[in-house]
Amino acid sequence: MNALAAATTTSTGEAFQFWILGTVAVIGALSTVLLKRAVHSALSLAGTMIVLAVFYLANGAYFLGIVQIVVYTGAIMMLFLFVVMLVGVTAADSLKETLKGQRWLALGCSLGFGILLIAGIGNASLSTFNGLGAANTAHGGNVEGLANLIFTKYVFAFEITGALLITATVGAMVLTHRERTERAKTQREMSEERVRGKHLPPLPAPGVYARHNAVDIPGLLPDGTPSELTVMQTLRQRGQIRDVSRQSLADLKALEQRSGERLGREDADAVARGADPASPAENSEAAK
Amino acid sequence: MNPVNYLYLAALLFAIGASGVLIRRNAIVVFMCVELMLNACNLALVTFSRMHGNLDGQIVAFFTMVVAAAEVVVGLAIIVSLFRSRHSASVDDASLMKL
Amino acid sequence: MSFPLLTATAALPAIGAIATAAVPAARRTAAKWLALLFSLGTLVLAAVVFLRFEPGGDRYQLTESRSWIADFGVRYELGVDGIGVALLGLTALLIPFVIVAGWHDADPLETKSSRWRPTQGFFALILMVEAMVILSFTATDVFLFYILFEAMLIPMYFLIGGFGDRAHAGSDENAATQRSYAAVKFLLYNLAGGLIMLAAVIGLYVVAGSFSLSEIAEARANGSLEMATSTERWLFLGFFFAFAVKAPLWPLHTWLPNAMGEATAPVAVLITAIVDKVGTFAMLRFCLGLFPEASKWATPVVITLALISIVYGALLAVGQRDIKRLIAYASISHFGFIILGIFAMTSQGQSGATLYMVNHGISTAALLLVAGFLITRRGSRLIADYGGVQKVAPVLAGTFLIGGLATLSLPGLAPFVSEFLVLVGTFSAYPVAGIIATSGIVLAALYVLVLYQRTMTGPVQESVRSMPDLKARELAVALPLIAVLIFLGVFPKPLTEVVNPAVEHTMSDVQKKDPQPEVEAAK
Amino acid sequence: MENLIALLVAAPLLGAAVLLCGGRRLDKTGHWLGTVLAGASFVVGLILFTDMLGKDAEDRALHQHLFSWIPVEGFQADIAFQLDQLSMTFVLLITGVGTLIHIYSIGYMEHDERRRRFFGYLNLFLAAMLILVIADNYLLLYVGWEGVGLASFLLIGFWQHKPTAATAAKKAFLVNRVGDMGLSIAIMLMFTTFGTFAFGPVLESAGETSQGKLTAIGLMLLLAACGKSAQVPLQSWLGDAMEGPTPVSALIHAATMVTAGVYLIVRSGAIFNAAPDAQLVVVIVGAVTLIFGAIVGCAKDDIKKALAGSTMSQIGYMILAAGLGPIGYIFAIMHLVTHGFFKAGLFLGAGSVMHGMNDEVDMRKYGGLRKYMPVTFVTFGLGYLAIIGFPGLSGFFSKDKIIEAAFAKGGTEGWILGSVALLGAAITAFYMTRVMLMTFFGEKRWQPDAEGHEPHPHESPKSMTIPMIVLAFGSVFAGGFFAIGDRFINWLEPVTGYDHGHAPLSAATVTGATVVALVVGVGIAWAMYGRKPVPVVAPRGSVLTRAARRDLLQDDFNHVVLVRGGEHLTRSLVYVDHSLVDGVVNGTAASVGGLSGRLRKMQNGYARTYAVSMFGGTAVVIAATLLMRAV
Repeated sequence: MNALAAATTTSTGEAFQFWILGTVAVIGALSTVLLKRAVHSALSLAGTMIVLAVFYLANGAYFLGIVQIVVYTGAIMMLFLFVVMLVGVTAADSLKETLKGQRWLALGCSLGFGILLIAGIGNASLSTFNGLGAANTAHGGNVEGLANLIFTKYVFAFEITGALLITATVGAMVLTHRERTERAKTQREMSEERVRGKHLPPLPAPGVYARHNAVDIPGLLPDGTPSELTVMQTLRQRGQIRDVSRQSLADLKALEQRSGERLGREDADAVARGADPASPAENSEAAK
Repeated sequence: MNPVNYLYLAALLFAIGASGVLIRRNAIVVFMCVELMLNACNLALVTFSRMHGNLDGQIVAFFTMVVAAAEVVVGLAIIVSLFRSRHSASVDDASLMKL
Repeated sequence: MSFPLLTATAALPAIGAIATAAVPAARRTAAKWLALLFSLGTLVLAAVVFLRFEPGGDRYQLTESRSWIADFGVRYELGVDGIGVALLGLTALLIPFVIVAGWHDADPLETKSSRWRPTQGFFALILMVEAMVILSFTATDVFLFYILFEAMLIPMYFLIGGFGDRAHAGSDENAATQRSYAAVKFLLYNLAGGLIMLAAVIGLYVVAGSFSLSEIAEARANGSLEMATSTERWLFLGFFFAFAVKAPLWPLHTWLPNAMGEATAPVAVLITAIVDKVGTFAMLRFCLGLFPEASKWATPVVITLALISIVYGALLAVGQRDIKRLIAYASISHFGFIILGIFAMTSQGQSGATLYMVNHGISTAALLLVAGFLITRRGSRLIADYGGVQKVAPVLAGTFLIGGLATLSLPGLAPFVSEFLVLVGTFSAYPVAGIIATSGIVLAALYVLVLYQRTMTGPVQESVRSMPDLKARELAVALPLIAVLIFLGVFPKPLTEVVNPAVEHTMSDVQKKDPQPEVEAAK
Repeated sequence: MENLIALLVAAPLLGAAVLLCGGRRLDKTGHWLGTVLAGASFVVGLILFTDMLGKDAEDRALHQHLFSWIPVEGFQADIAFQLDQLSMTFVLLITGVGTLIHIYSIGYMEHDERRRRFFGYLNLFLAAMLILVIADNYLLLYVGWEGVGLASFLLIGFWQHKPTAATAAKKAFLVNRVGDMGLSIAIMLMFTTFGTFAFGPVLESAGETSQGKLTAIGLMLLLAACGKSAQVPLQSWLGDAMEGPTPVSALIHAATMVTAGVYLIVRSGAIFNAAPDAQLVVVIVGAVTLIFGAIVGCAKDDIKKALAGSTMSQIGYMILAAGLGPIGYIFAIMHLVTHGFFKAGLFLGAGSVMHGMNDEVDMRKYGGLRKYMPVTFVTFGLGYLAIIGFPGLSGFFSKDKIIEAAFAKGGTEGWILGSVALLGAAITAFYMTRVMLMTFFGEKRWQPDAEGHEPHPHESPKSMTIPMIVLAFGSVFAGGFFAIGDRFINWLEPVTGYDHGHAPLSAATVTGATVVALVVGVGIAWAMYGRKPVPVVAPRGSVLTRAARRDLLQDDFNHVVLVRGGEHLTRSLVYVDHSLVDGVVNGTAASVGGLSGRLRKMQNGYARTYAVSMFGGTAVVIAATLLMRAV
């Protein structure tokens, strides 16, 4: 390979790797944005990040590549997943846009921005590159080279980063910490409360009077309305109660429709449209 | 192949992340998209580092990672506490910026 | 590099502001003493600056220069000329009096509320203003000056809007509405001026490629910088507009009476005696210094506006029913004199204008602070609510009278020296303008004496019968100011010595010479 | 010797400072301190005077340069004093009469709780007046000029609880300020013309500039003199100024301050000599005031206001003389000095009468007082004879000289001026006789005062009568002393110059005419007020009398034109400021507010909307940057 080629192109292997993994990264990014459920998004993002880690390695940033995997994919993404679980694994976005024109504006801006960036990069005269061989070996390796820079030229920034991290940690603790404003109840008090309260017998179990017996489906009261009491508190807070009352109504509607079809009624279509079974996402929103 | 392709990829990822921030309503996903944008920047920085032949770009990328980590910690804490008080992780629910 | 004296002078009150703000809520008195201590420390540093300044030396002295925003050539450049030294001294001198006079102005209304923090805030804001004003008098970088010019508005806004005069005729709610109206008006007027100035600042950078006064002057001198006539005029107008709002010049003056009327007396002093001086100071340094040709071009219009200010302000002062608004309009008249002196472009006019800035600061402070003591006692700002105070509180009336006499430029008191210099300077260049301006001295006598007569003399009104005379704290404010007024009226040499060389520089900036007397009299 | 000059000013200035700042501790002793310091100043004046007499006439002038006052490029104002014969005359008059009036005030103000302050003000006045007369440049003179104005303001309004006193004080200061404006314009003109305003250079080179400039300077100086010396058209304040305590009227508004205008014109003689037009205006003003004041003096029933009219008229004589140029300067000053004696004496006498009559000022409620106040009667009587120009007394010599000088002006002018002066002498005799008759002769017309106290006229204490006696001596002998052997002319000639003029009439003829005028005036007065009883309530009188009672309607004119007009002007300006100037601003604010009310709807509170706009903005900025690069 002559000198010019070394300064303008990379090895074919890297090119091959780039085109394959690049595609994967873009797909991962797209699915992060487009998938309904947060968990799926998180997993696609993790994929993209791993791909990026590989790219770092390919670019000679060995340290960063490893850090990317360990810190980002390992720690940060786990944190994301953890929070997703806390908030509700099944809590899925409706992809229905509520703000008028937001989606088109957003897409337009992003596209325009991307095109601008790409045009800018294309315009810049970046045809040659130096490669990191010399820089990486100057101090005996990539890690040593980085360390050399961090502890000399960038030592201030590094120190400040430390302060930032500590502040962030404390901040997170403060934000999530809940002050206990009253004395914790003793077991005795709780039992007394229980006896004096409205529900002397144990709370009804979920799903008992409903057609499902899943934990997130409330029991139905005699008049057909759901009773939130039957669902455990955590789920209630997350808003993950599935309201079967509407589902049963929908079933009823379906029944009517079918019988209507059989009887050949005129307005069957209208009835059917109005009684479209609600999606689970809407269910959860309605419960909030 | 010229490493400049990495830059195109970074721009693409950045744009995708940005659109995600603007479109998604779930705060957690919004956050993920922000991370995606940051990662795109990092990729660009690493590539620059290679093109210039020095390690400064990598250092900046490293700092970006640290800052991102701190941001995620605080951000997620905010989301959790927001969720606790409002029972929702939708960014549209916090529309208090209006007078 | 030697000790950064100017930075220290500005930094001390800034540190003081932070320290005062950090004092625990319950320890209000400690906060006040702390603020006073810092302001006195600043006064000491200002005195050192004054003594270290050599009148015959370089134009800008005690200079400091550090790179700040290198990409745009913005530098942290400080330096004082004689004009800056005089005004720096004025600022440092007045702030301790402002603090002592406002000792109880921000106290909680209920004696027992221990969580009351605004007291600390009041004094911290005053010190903050002092720091910014000092920096703006010493900045020799246009951008740095601009930043300070604008930043000053923030603490002033809170001082006006947050700490109103408790002596208000209407209900509390009404007072709050008027106060916030006044504060917003102040802010909007000055922001509008500042915005236009920003455009001119950017324009200047585009044209001159630098923000540094000395660099631009050098470039002009060696001919490497040539501004097109129209460019120079536009830039001049941009700067002048901002300063004319601040100064304030007719017809951009209407914010001042509102702001001064609604603010407490010490804050009103801060506005008119100190902060507004930045406007006139900047006219002298930036308008004349950077755009001499455009300044000469605009002179007829500016002088006309200044004359209108003088007569109009005085006439409106006569028509006021509110003591503080009266003083505000009187100040508008006086600012007319200052601007007249600056744009007369004679040595006497400009020396006079500089002295006028200092003297007007001191005399207005004396009058306004004593008026503030009076208003606090009676709880009303209306002239009609007073009468015969002289009988029950002779010392108060006496100090008020001396403040008033200073305002009407009685010979023997400091303002006379400056007013006469301005008049002579104007007259020698523009005789008609000089004569019109001289009519201001009659009108000044009218509004001051009418105010004095209606409030202090005549039969004792029932509402003032039990009014106490000045207390020790109030005397500590009034007497030193009066002493300074008399001293500078009889022996203004320490000031003129410092100011004269600076004026010569300005005169050479605008390439003007004093008109020669018709007869070279035998000396 | 030069170093003593500053001491002249320093002594009363110190007194003023101590008395005004000293507080209640000095209430018991303050008046003595004030009097002693005034006396000290007089003693210093005497020492300087004897020293001066010992020198040749040409180098009698002393200079003292204290320090440079306002040093500014091309502008030099110094605190420097000059004591020549003219200044010396004034110094002695001011400190001498001033000391006497200090002594008088000890008795007169005995029952006033603010006596210490009164003496402080008196000392302040002395200091300012001395600065005025010994200044060596116009700017320092201006300091004294305004200083006496201030002292006058404080003293007229001394009884501040009386609204009339406060108003009169304000009026005096304001009218004086109009005059001051003239003085400052004159100084500015001098500066632009001569480049300085020190007496020496200005007066020496007065002839080197154009007539127009000099006329302008002269007219402006005259305006200043009109304000201070209560000459038409700025005379209106003097009558009201009588609201002040009587010693003040005697010292300030009769003997010293009001004559400052005469001093100014005589001092600036070189300018006026070179500007005949200005001189003509000066004599016109003098002549008009002479008659004006005399007419007003005839109609007033208030004893002090009658005397104030007389003062105005007598100063009119002096201004007239000063306007005649070198013919009259010396006589103007001579009349000034003799007038200082007899008018101060008359005022002190009036004060003594009021002191005995429960502060009653209406002469119609006096009558027959000669038996009850013999000393006052005699001293007042001597002052009376002096002012009407009874042969042999002070007024005779000085006034006669002025009338002679007026004729000596020559031409038609001389005849007119001389006749006016003669007419004035007749009217003077009339109104002074009227005062004398109404106060000391005829039957008692006393009335109980507002609280129902019957007056018990009695002679005043020694501290009051002694100054009156001293002044009476001056009224009798000063004129003769000055006139015999041309002592006064020789004394002042080196400073002011002297010219005999071309008298169309012999001195004896003029003297005869003066005596005739005097007899006619006295005779008419006797016919009107001596032969028949004076009514207690003033008769309605003729149109002229009624107008004269109202100061010839000058105040009404001022009120209608200046006060009312000014009020309307300020009121409409306040309206303009509020609705027009401020209205434009508020209108702009309102329209911006309306616009933002619309725009506000874009702010829906959703973070994502804001994010889009931020992002879009970034994109635009980048696009702009790229475009700029590309171009």
